[in-house]
Amino acid sequence: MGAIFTPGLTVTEHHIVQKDRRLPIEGDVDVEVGDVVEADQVVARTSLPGKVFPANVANQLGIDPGRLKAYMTKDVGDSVVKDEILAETPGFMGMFKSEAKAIVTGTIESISTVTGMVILQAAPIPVEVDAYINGRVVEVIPGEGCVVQAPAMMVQGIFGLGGEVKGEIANIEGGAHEVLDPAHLKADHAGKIVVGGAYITLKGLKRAVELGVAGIVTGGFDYDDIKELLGYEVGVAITGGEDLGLTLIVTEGFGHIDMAPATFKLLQSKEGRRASINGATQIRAGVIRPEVVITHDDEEASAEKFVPPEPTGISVGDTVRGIRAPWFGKIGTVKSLPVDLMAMESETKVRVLEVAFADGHDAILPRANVESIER
Amino acid sequence: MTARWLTLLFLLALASPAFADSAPSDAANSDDDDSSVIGVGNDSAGDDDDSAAGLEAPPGLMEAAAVAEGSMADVVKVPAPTELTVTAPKHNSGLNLDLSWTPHPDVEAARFTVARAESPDGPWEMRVEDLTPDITTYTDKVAEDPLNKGVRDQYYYRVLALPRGLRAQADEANLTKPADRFAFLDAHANSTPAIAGEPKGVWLNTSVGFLLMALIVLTVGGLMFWFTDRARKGKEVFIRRIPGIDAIEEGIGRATEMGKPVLYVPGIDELQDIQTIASVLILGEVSKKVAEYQSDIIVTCCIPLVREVADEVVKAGYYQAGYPDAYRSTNTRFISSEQFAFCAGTNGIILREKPATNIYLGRFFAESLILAETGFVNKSIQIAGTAEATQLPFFIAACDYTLIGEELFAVSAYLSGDPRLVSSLKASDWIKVFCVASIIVGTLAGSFGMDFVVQLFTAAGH
Amino acid sequence: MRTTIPLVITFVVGLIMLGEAFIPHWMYRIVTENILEWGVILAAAAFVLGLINLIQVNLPKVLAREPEWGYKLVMLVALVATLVVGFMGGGDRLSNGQAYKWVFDFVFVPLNATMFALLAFYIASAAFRAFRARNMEATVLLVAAVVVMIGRVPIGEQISERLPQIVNWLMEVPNTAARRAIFIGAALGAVATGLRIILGIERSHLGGD
Amino acid sequence: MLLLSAFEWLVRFQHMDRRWIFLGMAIAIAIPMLFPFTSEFSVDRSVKDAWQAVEDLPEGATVYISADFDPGSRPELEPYYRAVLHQLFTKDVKIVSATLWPAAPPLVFPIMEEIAEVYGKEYGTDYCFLGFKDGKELAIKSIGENLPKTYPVDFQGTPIGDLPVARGFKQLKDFPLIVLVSAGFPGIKEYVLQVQGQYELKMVGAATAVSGPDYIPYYKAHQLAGISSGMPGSAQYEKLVFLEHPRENLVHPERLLGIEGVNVLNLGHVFIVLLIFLGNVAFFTTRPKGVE
Amino acid sequence: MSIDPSTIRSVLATDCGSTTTKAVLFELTDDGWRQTYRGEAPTTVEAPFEDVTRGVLNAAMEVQELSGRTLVDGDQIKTPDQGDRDGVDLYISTSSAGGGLQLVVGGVVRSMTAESAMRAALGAGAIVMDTFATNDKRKPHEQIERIRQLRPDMILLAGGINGGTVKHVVAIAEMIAAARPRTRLGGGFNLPIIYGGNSAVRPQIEERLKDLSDLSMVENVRPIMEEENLGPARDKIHDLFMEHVMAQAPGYDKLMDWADVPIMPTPAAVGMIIQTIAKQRNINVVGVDIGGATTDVFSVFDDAFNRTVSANLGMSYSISNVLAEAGLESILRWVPFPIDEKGLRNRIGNKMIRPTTIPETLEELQVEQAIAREALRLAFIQHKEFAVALRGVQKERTIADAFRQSGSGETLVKMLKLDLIVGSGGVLSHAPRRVQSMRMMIDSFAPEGITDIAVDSIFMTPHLGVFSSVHAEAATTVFEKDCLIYLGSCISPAGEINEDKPVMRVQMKLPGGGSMDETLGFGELRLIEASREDELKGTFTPLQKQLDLGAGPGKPVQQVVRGGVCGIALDTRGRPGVQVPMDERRVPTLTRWVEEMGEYP
Repeated sequence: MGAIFTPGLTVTEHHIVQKDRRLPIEGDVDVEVGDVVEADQVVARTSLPGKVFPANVANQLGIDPGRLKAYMTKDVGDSVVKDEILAETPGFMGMFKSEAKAIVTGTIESISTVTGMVILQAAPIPVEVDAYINGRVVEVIPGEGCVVQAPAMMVQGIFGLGGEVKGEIANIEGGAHEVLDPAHLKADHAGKIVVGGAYITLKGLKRAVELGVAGIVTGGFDYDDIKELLGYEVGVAITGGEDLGLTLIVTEGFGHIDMAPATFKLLQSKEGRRASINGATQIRAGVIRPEVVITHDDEEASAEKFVPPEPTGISVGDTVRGIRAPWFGKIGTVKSLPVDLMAMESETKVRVLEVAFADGHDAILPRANVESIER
Repeated sequence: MTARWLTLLFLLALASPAFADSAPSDAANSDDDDSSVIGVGNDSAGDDDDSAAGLEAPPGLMEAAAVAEGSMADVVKVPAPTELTVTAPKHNSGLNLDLSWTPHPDVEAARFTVARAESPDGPWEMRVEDLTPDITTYTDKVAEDPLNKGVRDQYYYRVLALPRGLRAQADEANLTKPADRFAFLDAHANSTPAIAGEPKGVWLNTSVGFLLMALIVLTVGGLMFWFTDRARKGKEVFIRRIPGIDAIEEGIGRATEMGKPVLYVPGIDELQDIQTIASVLILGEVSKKVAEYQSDIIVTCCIPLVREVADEVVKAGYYQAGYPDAYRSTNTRFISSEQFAFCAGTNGIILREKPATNIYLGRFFAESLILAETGFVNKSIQIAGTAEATQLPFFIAACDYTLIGEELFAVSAYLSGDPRLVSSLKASDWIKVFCVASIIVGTLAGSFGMDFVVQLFTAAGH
Repeated sequence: MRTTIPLVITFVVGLIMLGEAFIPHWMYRIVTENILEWGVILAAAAFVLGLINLIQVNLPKVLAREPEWGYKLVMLVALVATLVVGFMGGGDRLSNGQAYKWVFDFVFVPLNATMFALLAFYIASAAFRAFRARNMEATVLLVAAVVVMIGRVPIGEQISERLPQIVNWLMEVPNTAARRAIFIGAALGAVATGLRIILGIERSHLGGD
Repeated sequence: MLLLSAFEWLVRFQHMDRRWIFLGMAIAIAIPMLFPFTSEFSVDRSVKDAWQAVEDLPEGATVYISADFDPGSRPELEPYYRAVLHQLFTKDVKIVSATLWPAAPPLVFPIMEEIAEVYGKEYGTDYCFLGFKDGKELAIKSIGENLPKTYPVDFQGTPIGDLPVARGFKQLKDFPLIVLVSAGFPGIKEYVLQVQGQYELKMVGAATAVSGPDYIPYYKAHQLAGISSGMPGSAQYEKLVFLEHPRENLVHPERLLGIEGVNVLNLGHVFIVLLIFLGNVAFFTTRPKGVE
Repeated sequence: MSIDPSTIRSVLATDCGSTTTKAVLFELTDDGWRQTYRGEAPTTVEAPFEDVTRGVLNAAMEVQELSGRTLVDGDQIKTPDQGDRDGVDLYISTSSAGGGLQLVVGGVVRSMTAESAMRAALGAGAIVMDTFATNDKRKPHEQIERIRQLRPDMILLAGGINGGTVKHVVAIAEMIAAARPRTRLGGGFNLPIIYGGNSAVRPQIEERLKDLSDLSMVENVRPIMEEENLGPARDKIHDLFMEHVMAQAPGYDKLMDWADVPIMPTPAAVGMIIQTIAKQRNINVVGVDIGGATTDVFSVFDDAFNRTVSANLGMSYSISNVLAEAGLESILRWVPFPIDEKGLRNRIGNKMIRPTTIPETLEELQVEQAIAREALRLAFIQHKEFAVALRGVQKERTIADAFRQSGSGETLVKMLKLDLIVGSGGVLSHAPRRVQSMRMMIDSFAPEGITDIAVDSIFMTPHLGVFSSVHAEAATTVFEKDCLIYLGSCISPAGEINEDKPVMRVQMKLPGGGSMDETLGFGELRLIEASREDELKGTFTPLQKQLDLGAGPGKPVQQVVRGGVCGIALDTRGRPGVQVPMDERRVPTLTRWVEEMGEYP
């Protein structure tokens, strides 16, 4: 076997990006195959069922649940307004009358003669899904959503926090090894996506939130800071829903690591361009990595659904990055792919590859400990 | 294991005869040793005033006495007692005076009568007519209705030595009115001179024993605050797990699964009994849990007032749990204030409504086993708790879990999980340590003849 | 507010009653006696509430012919009957021939005695079930129990002259010791419970906070 | 096969229907009632002390009796109550009595009346019954402090001042001896706690077998001059009053219920002990290995 | 489908995990049943392949290449065995791909019927996403919101004993109905709901849930308070797993077609083999499978089987969660060298985001194994808390209980009664030195008394589990011969140790004739080399009277002990948890233990 399957990150100027835009539940799709869509354009919409409010009406009336139906003034499916009377007992000569009122505005979902519960459902909550990127609709999944495709610059990060945002790319001064601290952030960064450096300090991040920065893309930050920021530890790398105030994308990993030069260069060149970024990360089978997408709006987007080639794995000559100590973050090219298992310092026997690192060193390391950088 | 045997040994030590006999024995004698003596009658004065006192009786009474005079032939006066003292008890309400006298050595079996007057000249009022010769002290209450009638600064007392047969003659003469009677008796008996006594009300009891008691109360309170404060600061308070208390929640769960109610019996004593109070407190927590499980709780009460309070507590529990609508007033029931009728009624509920869990917490008597056995037959989980030592064996034999003595008072703290309550348990634990230490010290001191230590504690008991 | 007022009342009254132990003066006593008297009156008044509760619980069930309503009916009839009989006869109620005495002698006495007598049977069955020498402590308890049971009745004395003495020792030494331990613990628990209520730390009865 | 069935029988025995036990108990109790026999027993020190305290009373003294029992505890306490009444009346001691148990009056007063009649004693002058007072501990406190205020009238409504026997007694302290016949709460314990210590009263009592052990500490601490507990105590008291030290004016009752009862108790106890023994034998021969 | 075990000579078993598909070949050789070859390939459930069978075929191809036996025939597994190493007689498989079987359970009381339902679900190999109960402290509307979010594969609803509560069960059913839950994988299917509660409530349940879901009824999981009846619910979950969950995952229809017996959820298969071994040898067993995302613990104590899934304790995806739950301090106590704390956190974080990496340096390995200890320890604690006796049971008390009224819900996992611990999962099965696995298990499980320790050599317990359902005898033979590698036994006294006094005296024959008689103090860890074949007679005496080696406190134990590939470990480092000094003595102490065991180079 000449190639190995190793997870890689896409960092490329030219990529055909496909985005699934799906509703959480069934709804209406507003677009058709072939439509050209803008990033902010709504492509599908639906209503989530409203919150449900159960109330024990039988107990409120002080009656046996079995007789509840007899006293209900409303039936299943009726809509009620808050404080409207749902049920009442006739009482005795005007006394001992009791009644139960609706606690929310909504419709009656069910009436139980066993538990005495009346379940009210509040008004539905509308949900809309936008196109996220500028592009063309290449597929419609009826009732669920569509696939938007566009040629674009694509940079995948390794870990992110926060969801989808869109904004202009703003680079900070200094190179790929710059530490992003509050001093780098300016008021006009508000609403933008700030790219920079090897590491962002907690203070820097807090400052960015204060300023209203939309997103940050950087090399690394401290694992400890997550807890500081969110109030809880992220024990399992499934993110995207954090309420952080901005979206953070880390391209290299935890700790102080320079952003890979290629990544840095690519983003640097996009100053002022509008990007769509998403911090959602899911490191499980079916991995999702955070991403920065800048569509090439001047290019003609194909209406044909692009079928990506099967991953080929790493071959000799590919650029790879070490992803575990002692080669963490170092970049080199694959020199050879020995077949035999080899014992590492830890005595673990693994498949290895030989890498010529950029600084001139050659090393043999486990194949699992590199990732290919796709260009 | 070791701890258990140590406890046993300790208990044995506790029961050792030395301790048993020395502890609260009749050592109260020392209490009034240095009491201020207000008036002391001496022998000679007594003799002198003997007849004078009698003669000075008001004229009206003299007439009454004269009526009975006719049949007075063979009554021979006996000498009056000597050394009458009238003192205000040391730490007193200000309404009592202690009288003490010595019977005259020449007479053997005289009966004594005590009389009181507001001035040395009378009018005299008979306080007690017939005291047997072995009684030589008397505590008089100087005023029945002090608020309206007031208390005087001084009262005068005389003690009469009645000759044998005098009372019978008074009876024969049909002297039923106390004033007439006294006039008659006074006329035919020797009396001590009038001795004055000043009742002295005290606002603060400063005897050693009471100070000790106050100290204990203050220490418990202080420790409680200290531990509470620690709890507030986040210091974890470790408390031994009591399975019986954990079982309460389990029992509620069982009842829920079985679709049956929980039965709660808060004992059969009055509301003011501390066990009933503790039980009602627990009921609050239990009903909260029951409400959380959306189950039912039946409370049966033997005392109407307890029912009223229990009902409120259950209602509050449901309210707290957020299910005020699930509360039903008719589930808190007064059965009967007659012990066994109550017992039979509760048994009826056990057999008919088949509660899955029976909780008996509070003060129980003979009905304990009858309830618990009926519950056992009904296959209920039963949790009992009482500080009534006589009923503990029955509960232990027939119930799944039994809370012994003080555990009962810890339950509400456990169930609520409130750190402030839990920390108060810690406080009473420390007092217990103090008690154990005092017992050991007391026992040792008693064994080596150092009585003052024992007396210190005896005083506290009175 | 809902809990504050009761807490204040509890604190004030509790403190006053606690003070009784330390302040002997009669003027103070008048205050505490009055409070106690209110308590007694309250308790007596609650009997009326108890009666109402009894009727509230039972009468609707009889009227609605709920399952086992017969028992409730018997209860209600007995309640009314006893009440009527109790008012009859005045001070002479206790004399033979009076209805109240009759009810007492021929209804109450046998019923009450029966309930109490049940104990003998229940003790037998509970003892049979519970007394198993499954471990060291249980064995000690079991032996002690048997000795006391036999030693307390004449047969014990016929078995051995020493038995009653052993029983007396058991009752007076280990038994008393254990009881004292329970007393002391319970008394402290009672003090702590009392203080908790007075100080407002305990408020389960008010529905917590 | 036989062994197996024996094993099974033992297993079943451990979980037998408790009604069999009830039946056995009933038989054990019925035998001595149907075929009375006598058995020898000696008198405990505490019972003797209780008896002695009454004996020591001077002639003509007045005692206070609190008769706090109900029909349930009647078998245990009535023999004592009767015996002590016999003892008091033969000694010409007068009696003021009352009760804190609502169910007691119809029970205790007729007995007192009956025995008084035997000795020709008169209500009001030789004995009186003040009736029931509610309030439990509070009532005891109140009696201790002021008897006439607590009981302004007797059970029939006669003012206490019109009862010569009670005349002149203001407090419990005025009585040379207090006799408590107590089936539980309120009873001996409450009397000791509420008034004994405070007034240094001399008290003797009779308690049920269940609560008897509760009062041993008081007896040991001399807070109770003597105590008779349960049926055996009653029987021993009867023995002292009627058999060992009969006063010449004693009128022997037809039956001595305590002494009869103790025989019932005899067999009852033996039955329970037998049950426990058999239960353990069955348990240990059938328990699976490894079970504690 | 009935298969005659005697006709089978070769079996191909695959386990489709969430990342890799492992194929194992069992053959009837001259030496009896053996596991012969093994291969693996990435799982192909997700895009771009979206067909699980591709991964299966890739893995089978690897076995084919290694064994020379033809296994793949075009796009098919070749069955039956044509003879001459052509095809296999039986193809079987397990699966945990796509996150395994995810269930939501509901019951009335959390610690009673809800727990019984949970036990049934876990026993069936499911991951329980959430448990709903009347007393779970959530208001009904919160429960409804949560059910809407969860999207489980199915719901198991229990509650009430037979003839018990109606109200509560109906309330939960109504709540589920109001949530209108949907399946995880979408599609036009109704969510399968299994009702195993109070049988008297069936009509009401039907009325409320029938139209919304694919409702099936099973016998009550808790017919009376005193008993559980989990079998029917478990079987139903398996059936529905096949019918619904599997049928919807890409490629599974084909796989189901290939497989000769129903595909089992991986954990259910592991549970099966653990139960089989415990039953056959009449011992108490604890099994653990530590994976990347989850750690499964299985136990069989006195025939009571329990399984727990610690969903967020794993060595890669959830490694940061181990750090979060155990705390840095707890992990540090196993790291035998000084380490910068912030650096350690970042390292763990990086492992989380790059879960497939392999520790290359020794330090990395040591850190990883330190984390593994904590993951195992925490998972075992969770297991002990779950594997408890039934709650809510009336007890017949005797006076013997007066002094110790033991509460209910005591754990069934009694360490002193444990005979065998079996570890599996990458970090244990693939540790460079076996003794590392042994120490990890001793440290994390803290076995008491005398306990055998073994690992699954190459993670084939799932395969054997499903194989045992066809041919139990063959499966246990392979389990003993090829799967289970006995590392040795651990001898450790239970009870709190007085650190200043001698702890244990060991008098024992040594392999090769010699003997030892030594007294161990506190904090010692010794390894005596002995193989599984050595049967060494020994007397082990606890020297402090509270310490227990299995014969009761303070009593000596005379027993034959056996070693394994590592030997016999004598451990006096404290129980119930190993005590590690956290001051400057930490590194020297840990180094001493490492050297004594010969753990690291």
